[in-house]
Amino acid sequence: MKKIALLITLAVGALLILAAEDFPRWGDAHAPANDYLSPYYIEKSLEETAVPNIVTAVLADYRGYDTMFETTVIFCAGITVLTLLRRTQRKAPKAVRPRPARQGADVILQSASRLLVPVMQIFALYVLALGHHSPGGGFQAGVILGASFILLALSYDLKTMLARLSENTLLRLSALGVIIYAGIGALCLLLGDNFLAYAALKVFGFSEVMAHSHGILGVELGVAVTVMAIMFSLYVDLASGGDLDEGL
Amino acid sequence: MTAAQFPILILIIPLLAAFAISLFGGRRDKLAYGLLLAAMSGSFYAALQTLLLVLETNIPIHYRLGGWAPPYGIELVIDHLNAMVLCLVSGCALLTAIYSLPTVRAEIPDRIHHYYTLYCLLVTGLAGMVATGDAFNLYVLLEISALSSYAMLARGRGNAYYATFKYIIMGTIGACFYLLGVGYLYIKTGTLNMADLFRLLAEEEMQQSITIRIGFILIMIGIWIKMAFFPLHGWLPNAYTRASTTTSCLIAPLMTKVSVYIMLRLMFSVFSVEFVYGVIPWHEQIVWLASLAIVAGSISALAQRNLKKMLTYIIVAEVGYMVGGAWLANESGLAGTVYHILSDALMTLALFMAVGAIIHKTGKSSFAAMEGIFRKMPVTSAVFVLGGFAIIGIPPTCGFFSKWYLIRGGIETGQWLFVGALLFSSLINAIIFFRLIERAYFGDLSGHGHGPLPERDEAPAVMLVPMVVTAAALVIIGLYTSEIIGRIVLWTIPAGL
Amino acid sequence: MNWDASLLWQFDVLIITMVILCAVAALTVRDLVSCAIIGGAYSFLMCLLWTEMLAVDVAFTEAAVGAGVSTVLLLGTALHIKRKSKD
Amino acid sequence: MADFLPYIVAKYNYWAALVLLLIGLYGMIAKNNLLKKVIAMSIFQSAIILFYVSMGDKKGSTIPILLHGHGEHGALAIDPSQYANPLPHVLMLTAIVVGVSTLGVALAVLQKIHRVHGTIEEDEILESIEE
Amino acid sequence: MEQLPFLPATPALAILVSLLAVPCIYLSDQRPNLREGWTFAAAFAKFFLILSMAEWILAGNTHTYELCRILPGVSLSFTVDGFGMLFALVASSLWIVTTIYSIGYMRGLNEHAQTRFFICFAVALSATIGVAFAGNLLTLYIFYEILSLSTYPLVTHHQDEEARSGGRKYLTYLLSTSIGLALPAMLITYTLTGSLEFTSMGVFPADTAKPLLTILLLMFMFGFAKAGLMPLHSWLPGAMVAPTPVSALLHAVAVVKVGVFSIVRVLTGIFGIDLLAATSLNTLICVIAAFSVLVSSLIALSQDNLKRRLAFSTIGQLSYIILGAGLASRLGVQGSMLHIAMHAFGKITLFFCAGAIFVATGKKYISEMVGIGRRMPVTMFAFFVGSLSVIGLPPAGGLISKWFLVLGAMEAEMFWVLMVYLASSFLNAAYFLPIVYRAFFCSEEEAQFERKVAEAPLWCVVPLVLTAAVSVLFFFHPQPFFDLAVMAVQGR
Repeated sequence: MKKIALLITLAVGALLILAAEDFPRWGDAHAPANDYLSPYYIEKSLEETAVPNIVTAVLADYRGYDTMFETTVIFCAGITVLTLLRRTQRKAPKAVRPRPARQGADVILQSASRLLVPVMQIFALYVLALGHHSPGGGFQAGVILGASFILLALSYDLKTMLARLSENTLLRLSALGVIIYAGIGALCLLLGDNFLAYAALKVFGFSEVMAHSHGILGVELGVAVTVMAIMFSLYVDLASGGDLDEGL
Repeated sequence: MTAAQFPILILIIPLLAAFAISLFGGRRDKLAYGLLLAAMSGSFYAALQTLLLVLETNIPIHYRLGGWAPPYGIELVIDHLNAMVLCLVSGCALLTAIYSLPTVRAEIPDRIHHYYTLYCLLVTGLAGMVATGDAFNLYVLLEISALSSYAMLARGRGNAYYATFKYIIMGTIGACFYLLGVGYLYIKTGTLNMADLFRLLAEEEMQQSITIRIGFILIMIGIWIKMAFFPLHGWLPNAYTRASTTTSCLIAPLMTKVSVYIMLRLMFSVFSVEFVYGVIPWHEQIVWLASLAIVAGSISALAQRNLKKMLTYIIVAEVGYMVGGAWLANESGLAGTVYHILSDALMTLALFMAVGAIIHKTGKSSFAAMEGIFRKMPVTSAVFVLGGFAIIGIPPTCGFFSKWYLIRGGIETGQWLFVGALLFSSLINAIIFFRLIERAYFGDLSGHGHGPLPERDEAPAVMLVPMVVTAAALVIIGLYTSEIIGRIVLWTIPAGL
Repeated sequence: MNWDASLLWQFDVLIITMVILCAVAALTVRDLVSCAIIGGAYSFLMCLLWTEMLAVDVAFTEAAVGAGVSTVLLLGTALHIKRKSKD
Repeated sequence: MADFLPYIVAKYNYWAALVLLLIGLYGMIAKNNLLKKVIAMSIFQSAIILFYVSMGDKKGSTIPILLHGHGEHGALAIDPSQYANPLPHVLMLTAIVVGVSTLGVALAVLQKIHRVHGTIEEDEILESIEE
Repeated sequence: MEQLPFLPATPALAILVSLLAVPCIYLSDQRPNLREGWTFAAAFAKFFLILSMAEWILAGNTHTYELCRILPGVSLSFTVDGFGMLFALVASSLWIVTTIYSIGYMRGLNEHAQTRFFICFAVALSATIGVAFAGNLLTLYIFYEILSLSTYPLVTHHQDEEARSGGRKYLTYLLSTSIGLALPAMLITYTLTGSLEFTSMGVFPADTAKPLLTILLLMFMFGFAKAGLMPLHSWLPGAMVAPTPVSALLHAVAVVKVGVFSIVRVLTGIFGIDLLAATSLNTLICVIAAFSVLVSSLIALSQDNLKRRLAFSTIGQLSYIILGAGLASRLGVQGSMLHIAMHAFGKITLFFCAGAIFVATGKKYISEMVGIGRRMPVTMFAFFVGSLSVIGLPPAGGLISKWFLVLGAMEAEMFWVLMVYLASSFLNAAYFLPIVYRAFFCSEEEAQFERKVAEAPLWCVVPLVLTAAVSVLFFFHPQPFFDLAVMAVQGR
């Protein structure tokens, strides 16, 4: 097996080394990759969507269709992990070592996380809201929000956390996020334009450019909600082996 | 909304239904089932309308997502080929959805609504892959369909996890190779839109570029892994065999066929005929490999004693048919491949449905389940027989006509090995199916010849209706071959072939 | 924020070397929990590399996902199964 | 050799991606421990991401966020060569997400395997299947 | 253009009519009389539809009807010409007789699954007429395959171990040859010439390479294994496990005749007699067929099971037909076409007799049939007439066709073929006449039958008398068939 693997790897390696011969110069601003589509985005995105962060503009508007499915992938992963792991009849007893009870044992950790979590969450909202102007956006915000819940679940325990944010709520939130995204797309459809054509949102009284900008914000919000819910849900399922009894 | 919106509706309806099912389906299974049916019917209707539109105008439909003009935005491009495949995907999904009710209840212990959610997502992914005109978007949708199929396969009967894990590893390698290949194309051309790529790659400099060639090879290897082309097929049989009935009915006919479609799409809409057959000098060797795939798949199928596993090896052989046909580099071969996408999907669907019904009723999946089935389940066995005839290639089922074109293609280019492999696999299939039909017809002969006859115990009507529709489609499509070839398939033959 | 090739060239090579070392280590260390942690380090270094290549959004995401959530997920799984690996 | 060295040096990003990719590929095929396979899968994916990201890099440019982008219309003339190519970044954001999703699913399946077979070593699993 | 005296779609209708009967038969599963009524209705409807075209065809016309284009360039089309009409007439008239007989046989033995039996019979007949009227090779192939499959349940009707092995052999031979040889041969032909239509000139250009033609010829001849050419014959004795009406149908009408019909069609319509004669490929055909004729006759001598003896006799007679076509002379081809009809009536009589004996006495072996003529005189007399026809002695129709075959051999100046015909006729006589002799002329002690054994039921006896009578009738009035055969050779 190992020899075959080595052979395959070497073959692929040789193929890829061959491919490099023909590459454009590295870091060349006028390589085809940099010279064909991207100037358009760089020049026009601010003008057309009022979003200075070009990545955000391309992500959520020019290639918003991709991003919708990216969010769907996340949703799909969440559902998959949940449907695979949770609440199934277990044949053998759980193979983990019993861990000592945690109550009262980690005051420092809990206090620190109490301080940290609000900061994280506010930062996440900042990242979301300022995704138009600075690095970040819905996805990053969602991950940070999810991480803040993970932190809580780590420092307290899983049950305490789940009492506040139950699995059903998580699921609903995750579906809700994608529905926000796809719903904005479908709204444009219903308003008579193409799917995800935010320009149609100008019926709400925005200029066309701002309609794009607000549309982007809307879908980023959707992304954030889904990502947050699924990231936490992934943690919950994987760390507890699907039993939701204890985390790490 | 006007008729122009139909292409996106094919995708959006199942997508939204997936979320709706995950939100509301948990209360009652019936509701989830109802939503699923509604979504699949809607999607199928939209696909049908799109097909009619394409047939009416004979011009590809371009749908700009977000209103952005390609290549800056993403577009859906629906021409004859993918209009047909879209109809096939949504049609098969609808039939399987109707069929699913009894088996899902029996095989999926809990969280049926999540299962149906994944079902919708898988259909979205498949339809999206077929409809898209953007190379990177294809990757994203490939991953959606892959992820949802991992989940559906893992929720199989018994121990499907290890098989699924292997599939995850192989699937990821395949998808990543594809992504890497697209990266090579991007680095040389700077675009991701397929039509744009086609335009740019037609230039002389690009034709000579080694990067582009290696990008092409990587993409092909990636897609071949996904479609389980010999010798990259190792993951498929175990994963599909252990899947639950509905899962295999949905995935087995569609997954490989959509991959074949993608191969054709990339070969002729991103690269060009001159590039694929001229610049890459290996099309003969690939046909040999395909012949090998056919022979190996058929022989492995012959060796099986489990109904579903046997069918999965037949799929491996059928993939060889299609890859071989596409690489024969002539019109007949390519027409045969396109037509075979249609007919093979339907015949695999019919067979998997029939076998699923038999397993559902008898509880066995070995060949012993077939004993006396003719008397017990006459309709199911009739569907099985028809499906078998189609696989063997007996006229007037559609399987005969696709084979007709493939063999003709082989003869025209003098690829006798391929012709021989096709005929060989027909014969092997005949042996496989008549062995089963014999069991079904004679029952258990080892005991007392005419013992008490088994009671009639047919599958419920929800399962029978889609089965019969599929089986009828096999013959109807066979009889309308000329129509289909003339109005759809010949339009898909790229210029210059 | 101009890109200064003369300064960052060595820096680049340093990070790349460490990334590759981390990748090899993550696959060779026998303790699975260590693997997960090394995986986190790998992600973090990768994220540095990308920042340095001006892909701030990607780096941000990788920092949150790769170094954060992925590591936790790997860790969570590693703790649920036998920690020692045969290879 | 004189030509060869600059050739290597000039594309060191690509070589790094290549090496990581091969490490990942080898690990995915050859490693016996399934968790190792999963980690290798992550490495494999991030190598491709590295490849994409590095091709969007331009000498002497800055991050793809417009500096004066506060007004309705950025009236100032924008020079595309000043900013890094945003398109690979967008694509790779998606790829990262796909990667973490695949990771999650793979880990879930892996936990299931461990539950059923009691091990995640491939050879032991194969043995237990054959039994 | 003269007004057609029948609907243009009549050939298609004639094929469809028995298919339409299938659902009716299925639905009247519980009421045997109604069920058999449907079969009769379909049989008569089919016969009269075909008959309605006969006059037009006899007047020297042919009729083509295109049902649909099934592939671009190839359509599902039907052509009625002399040869097809001859075969269709034989098949459809014998279906009526066989139906009468099978009612007697099946009810007499109280067989199971009679509904399935009649359904498959109807489908098989549709396919047979489809082959007869096929306007091109693809249409012919399609119906040929349908016939193979629809007769499988008939062959394995008893559903026991023996039936299974017989059925297995049956399908293995028929499917493997048709898929493995005939289909590629057809495709190669299509690729080379772009046409699959039957024309008397053949479709191959004159400069086609001879080795290629030889290979194609062999592929076609052995591809249509229904014709039972040695060495691909052994499915036929194996298929004798079927109920007798099925054997009768297989041998006289549906299966084997479809095989030789297909071969003769290909020889005359795809290769063309002239091409065969010009390339002297016909000698090859003659050698293969002659070998079959002699060997099968010798084997038949050694068979004790009556139906198996008949089966080997059939193999020999089929090769006569191919031999006739292989002579590549007009008279020879006429003779072989006539022989399809003559042998059909003669052989079906023999099978009916074998079945009648089985129904009445339960005997299968010739050695057990000593003295049976005294108990079943009508049956055995019919058997005698049938034997005469197959041997080629007056006053039975077989003489006429053999006469033409012999003339054909002389026309083609292939005298060794003449010897083959003569030798095999002696062999035929040697394996048939002793049965008849021992059935009538034996001492009282040798007779193995009680007095109470009597004729089979009327349903069985009437058909066999009918077919025997027709055999004799053909001796005196061969004209219609003769005309059809002449037209088949000349009119095209």
